Amino acid sequence: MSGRRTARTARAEKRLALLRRMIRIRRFEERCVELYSAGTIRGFMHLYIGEEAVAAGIMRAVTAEDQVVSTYREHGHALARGLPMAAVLAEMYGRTTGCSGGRGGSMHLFDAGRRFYGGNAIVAGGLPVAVGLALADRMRSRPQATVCLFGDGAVAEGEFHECLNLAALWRLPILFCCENNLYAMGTAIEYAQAETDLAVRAASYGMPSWPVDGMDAVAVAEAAEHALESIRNGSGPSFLELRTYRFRAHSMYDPERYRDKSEVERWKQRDPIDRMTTLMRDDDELTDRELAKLESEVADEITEAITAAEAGPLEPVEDLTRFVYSERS
Amino acid sequence: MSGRRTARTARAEKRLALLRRMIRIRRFEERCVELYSAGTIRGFMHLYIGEEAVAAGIMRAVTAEDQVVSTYREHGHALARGLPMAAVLAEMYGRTTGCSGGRGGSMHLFDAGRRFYGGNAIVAGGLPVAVGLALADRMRSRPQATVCLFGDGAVAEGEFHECLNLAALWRLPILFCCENNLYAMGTAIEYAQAETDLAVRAASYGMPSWPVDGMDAVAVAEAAEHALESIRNGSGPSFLELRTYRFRAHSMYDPERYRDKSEVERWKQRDPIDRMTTLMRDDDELTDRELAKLESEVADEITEAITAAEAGPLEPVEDLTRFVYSERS
Amino acid sequence: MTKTTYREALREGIREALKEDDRVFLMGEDVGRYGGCFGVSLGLLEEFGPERIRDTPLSESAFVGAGIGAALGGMRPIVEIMTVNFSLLALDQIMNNAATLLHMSGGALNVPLVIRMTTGAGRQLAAQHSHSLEGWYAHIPGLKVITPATVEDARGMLLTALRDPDPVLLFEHGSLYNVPDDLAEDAGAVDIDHAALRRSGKDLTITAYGGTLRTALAAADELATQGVDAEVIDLRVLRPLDESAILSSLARTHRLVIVDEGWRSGSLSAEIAARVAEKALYELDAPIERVCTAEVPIPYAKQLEEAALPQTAGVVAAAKRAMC
Amino acid sequence: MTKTTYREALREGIREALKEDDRVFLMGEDVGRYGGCFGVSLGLLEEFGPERIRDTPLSESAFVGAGIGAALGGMRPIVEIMTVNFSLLALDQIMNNAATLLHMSGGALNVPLVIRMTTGAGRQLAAQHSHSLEGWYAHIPGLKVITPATVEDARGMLLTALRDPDPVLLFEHGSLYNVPDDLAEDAGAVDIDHAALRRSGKDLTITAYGGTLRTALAAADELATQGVDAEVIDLRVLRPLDESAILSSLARTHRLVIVDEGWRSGSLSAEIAARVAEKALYELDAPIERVCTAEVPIPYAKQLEEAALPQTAGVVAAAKRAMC
Ligand SMILES: Cc1ncc(C[n+]2csc(CCOP(=O)(O)OP(=O)(O)O)c2C)c(N)n1
Ligand SMILES: Cc1ncc(C[n+]2csc(CCOP(=O)(O)OP(=O)(O)O)c2C)c(N)n1
Ligand SMILES: [Mg+2]
Ligand SMILES: [Mg+2]
Repeated sequence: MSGRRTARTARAEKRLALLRRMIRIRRFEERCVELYSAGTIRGFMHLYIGEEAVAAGIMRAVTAEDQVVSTYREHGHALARGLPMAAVLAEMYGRTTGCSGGRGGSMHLFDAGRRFYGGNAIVAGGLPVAVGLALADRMRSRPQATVCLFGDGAVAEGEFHECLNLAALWRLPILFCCENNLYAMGTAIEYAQAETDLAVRAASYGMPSWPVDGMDAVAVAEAAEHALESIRNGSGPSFLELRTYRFRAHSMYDPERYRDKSEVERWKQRDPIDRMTTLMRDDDELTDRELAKLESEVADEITEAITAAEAGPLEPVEDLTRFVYSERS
Repeated sequence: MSGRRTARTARAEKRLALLRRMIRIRRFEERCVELYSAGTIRGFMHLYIGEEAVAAGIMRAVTAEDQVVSTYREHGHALARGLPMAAVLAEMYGRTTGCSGGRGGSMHLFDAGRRFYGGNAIVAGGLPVAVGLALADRMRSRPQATVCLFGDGAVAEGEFHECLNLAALWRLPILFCCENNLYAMGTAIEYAQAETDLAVRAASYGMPSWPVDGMDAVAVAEAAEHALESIRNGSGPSFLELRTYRFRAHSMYDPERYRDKSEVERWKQRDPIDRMTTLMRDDDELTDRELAKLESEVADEITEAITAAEAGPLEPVEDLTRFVYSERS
Repeated sequence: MTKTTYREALREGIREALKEDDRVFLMGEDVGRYGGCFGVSLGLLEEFGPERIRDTPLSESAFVGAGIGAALGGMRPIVEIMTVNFSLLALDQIMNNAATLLHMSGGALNVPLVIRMTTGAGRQLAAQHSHSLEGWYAHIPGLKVITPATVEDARGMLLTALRDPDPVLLFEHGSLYNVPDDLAEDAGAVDIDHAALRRSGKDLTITAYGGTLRTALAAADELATQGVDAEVIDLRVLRPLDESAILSSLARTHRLVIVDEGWRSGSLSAEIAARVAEKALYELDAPIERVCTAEVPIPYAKQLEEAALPQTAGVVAAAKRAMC
Repeated sequence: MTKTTYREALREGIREALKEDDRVFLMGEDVGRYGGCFGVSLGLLEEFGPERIRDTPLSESAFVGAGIGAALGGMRPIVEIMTVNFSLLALDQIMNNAATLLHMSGGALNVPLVIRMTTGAGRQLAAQHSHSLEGWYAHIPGLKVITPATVEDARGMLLTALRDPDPVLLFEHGSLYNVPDDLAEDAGAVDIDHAALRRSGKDLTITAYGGTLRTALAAADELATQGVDAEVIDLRVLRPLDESAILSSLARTHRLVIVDEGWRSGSLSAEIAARVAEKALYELDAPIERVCTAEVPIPYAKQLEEAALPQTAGVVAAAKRAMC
């Protein structure tokens, strides 16, 4: 009885943690849209809304020692990885208090301490770097893994192939996480990939590889935990195809001419946050009050992040040429 | 009876044609080695000796309208494609009578009229060009195909992946011919490819793909004929893995530290020329006299090619800057 | 005369090319269903269909190389690389194939290919999306490099480039797409061999191109109010460089300011200065001034990005130094 | 002092680095079992094993990027790209990652990576195997570019480069590998910040680097027989350029010949000329002379290749023009 109770509680806790992660990302980005419209955030900004289950699930499975390499659509990854919201937002404000000192912006979130290696804006450009991080771990016999996130579009790039081959050949501790949201900008996957079953593509390198429901945070977390376990056991790389969908435009400039509103609506039926709250409610794991509390905590966090970001200083232009080369002490 | 006789004759003729092609390549290159030692041929030179069955078989299957894109190890492809031996040799002498006007050398044989597009010295660099040639044919509804030859080493390059995907996605009329001689310079295939079964790799793009005994010219010709037929029927690209071996060093500079002499000797047991002559002799298709005649014809052709190459003029240095841009008429 | 944006002018140029020659087609990432990442090709898919307005996978090396192959196969491809930042992935095809095939084949194989790409910074896109590499590409023999700065050139350079038997790189500065200007109703092909004098002046020569032309012209206006009469040359073609246009202006003004959005060291500005130092040293009445991008990866923060890029004030200050 | 070839000197530098720091490893195509395409790493696999002398597949972008990642992960990788010609395939990783990560991350992520590659022409390897792009790479902020021209530098530059916190590109000229010279028994790390005066002279300054240093020195010898006393500066470091070494020599000689194996337009020679035209215009007693590679893809035929490349006679002729 109490065993079952504990299991239930553990499950509820896990779900709640995942839900919290997802809501933080969703609300944060909703606010970012406003800040972008107001001209406070500039440059390119790519929203993750709809895909939160992936970040929530994957980042649940990694340890603090693991490395994470991401793309330009990385607000969700960064927040779920534990980067302080204030540091992420300050970055988008271009303040020195930003996680990249204000030099990176939305597409280039970095946090060396939290082993979060970007924020890479060249499609597939992060993969070789991730392979190298994993290689360093292998050579130093360190137990950690590297998690590399990228989109379905990246799968067509030559670097994808070179990296999967290299990682498989050298049996490196790396988890390739392909966020397949069915589009690379305005190009649907069937116009970009001869083989649209991306797990099949990865399997051809001889690595374990499987599709996962990317709208289900628990499924994602479990798949990642499973994959990371085998990676840590020295079996070499794995590949997850996380089937998801972005509810918003590719970037703030995208008029979305390439897909039907109805398609988007259909996918919204599978909103990972709604799905999780429904599930938890059905299982008596979440009350309205608890949810409201969670939302209000997140709202507070966002308000504080904005206050902090606004207070962050702008870098003086005299510092422009700093960090082209390392400063010698 | 006479039907059978005809069949026998057709078979014998085909074999003889393939044998002639192979012997031309072999003897030509043997002479090239001497010319290289004498300093007459310079730069990088990559011998095809041992792999002749591939060129002989593939070039038998193509038509004059088909395009051929090759690598830096292309003497055999060029000769089998029908480039005059004198033009190939003059090129290696650096004469204006060379098939590239003396500007390309051994690695860059071109013949626009014979639709022979290099001679590409960047590994995998010819693949995108071949895809483009095939695309042009598709867009112009021309019936021909493009044959693209490359080594096992090229399979690891990103361009390989991008091109196979593009060709499969667009169902282009292209035949990818991977000459798997088990080594990329000094790197054996097992140190370079996570999946050493290269036909499996290609099949993952959803194109017909199979291994062929690359030491058997008839098998190569038949595989290529078969593949080209389906390509011409509009079924999109195919891939042949031609399993072969180079008997000589990678280039004239290679001390061959990376493989055992015994391995080379084992493969020499499968010499495609010996194999063909034995087969033909066993089937009463070739007499010693016929073979001697063939050899002496080839020897004459080489002698003539040398005479012609020596007579070819050197380009005056004043012409150096010609053909950086096209000359307008 | 009608008001036309740079974007529309480019689109009209492409449309005319597609209509005039059925060997022409446009290929690149998101050129079709999306309408082009900067909207240049919007509507062309509907008009010309998916064979001629061809969306590609994210495979810069393959589709640029396919453009080379298609050109060899008798087509007249326009390959769009979304931005110059991604062109690095295709550099091998550009330098080792497009630029060399003609020479390497002894004149047998020419490559009539146009590669369009967006270039430049100024929109807070940060280090990986803000390169200005057109001057760097101009280092490569066998290529032509053109940089339309006006709607007229946006409308007409592509047409001439497509008639060229050799590979042409066409750089569109990202900050220009929305800029409107007058365009003659009958605007068509324009030459791609010469620089253009955009403003006459007798005191000093300012050279600029692409995105910096406006900066140079604004600086010239500002200088005029201060009694300095600046001549502004729009280079238009970065390779082969129209050296005589620069030297003949300099022969009149004897002072030179070079504006270039490339990183200073080894930018096109260096080549211009070198040619002058070789061929017109005694024409110079003052040291050459260069106004270039600071030698840093372009930062996101607005004030830093502005400080990194050539600005009107910097050109004015350089011009005044040159007048001393 | 022992006679050592440039190749052996490089190998000894790599060996010492591998012995001194267990974070150092060498990775690239055929560095192990083959012994390095030019034999530089011969024997190192046997000594250090396949983990540290790591043969890679033909995947330039992936293994250069892996070098970046490994550097971030605490290693000190030496990545060998067989030749500069193939480095184009890795340019995105070099420019968009290696060169930018430090700045883009606000100083948080430095990339202590050394990339070695062979450069240059002169061995009839034709257009795709004869590039001299080191000066072109020197355009990129965030990189250091070094070009050992002597056995001492071949022995010692790598060691210093490996201690550098930032990415360093090291270019070895293909024509130097077999060249022997005296090397001190205790030769070790050398500085990678400064140019070196290889010959003092009072009449004129010749700058060169890497493969052209010998050409410049031969020209200086020849000039000496004709009564012209040339100073020869070996740039050694192309980025950041040791400008003061050039300017201070020029302040003595007032005449400048720049030798550069890059294609003339936009080569490093242009940058040197530009700096002089900006900062030392009034020091010049004659127009600057540049002796560069002709602007053509390098042809195979011997006489054409020779005509394309900087030769001693050309340097002598340029020097004599500068002396007029
Ligand atoms: C090499 C490269 N080419 C093109 C682009 C422009 N671009 C940015 S995002 C994107 C689509 C990428 O799609 P995908 O990998 O599926 O990721 P998603 O945006 O869907 O998350 C493109 C084409 C780029 N950044 N890098
Ligand atoms: C991109 C690139 N990297 C490296 C080289 C140097 N290189 C020339 S041939 C070769 C091996 C290629 O092997 P493979 O593709 O199997 O062809 P093979 O020589 O065996 O016919 C290498 C590494 C090159 N030419 N191009
Ligand atoms: Mg996607
Ligand atoms: Mg091979």
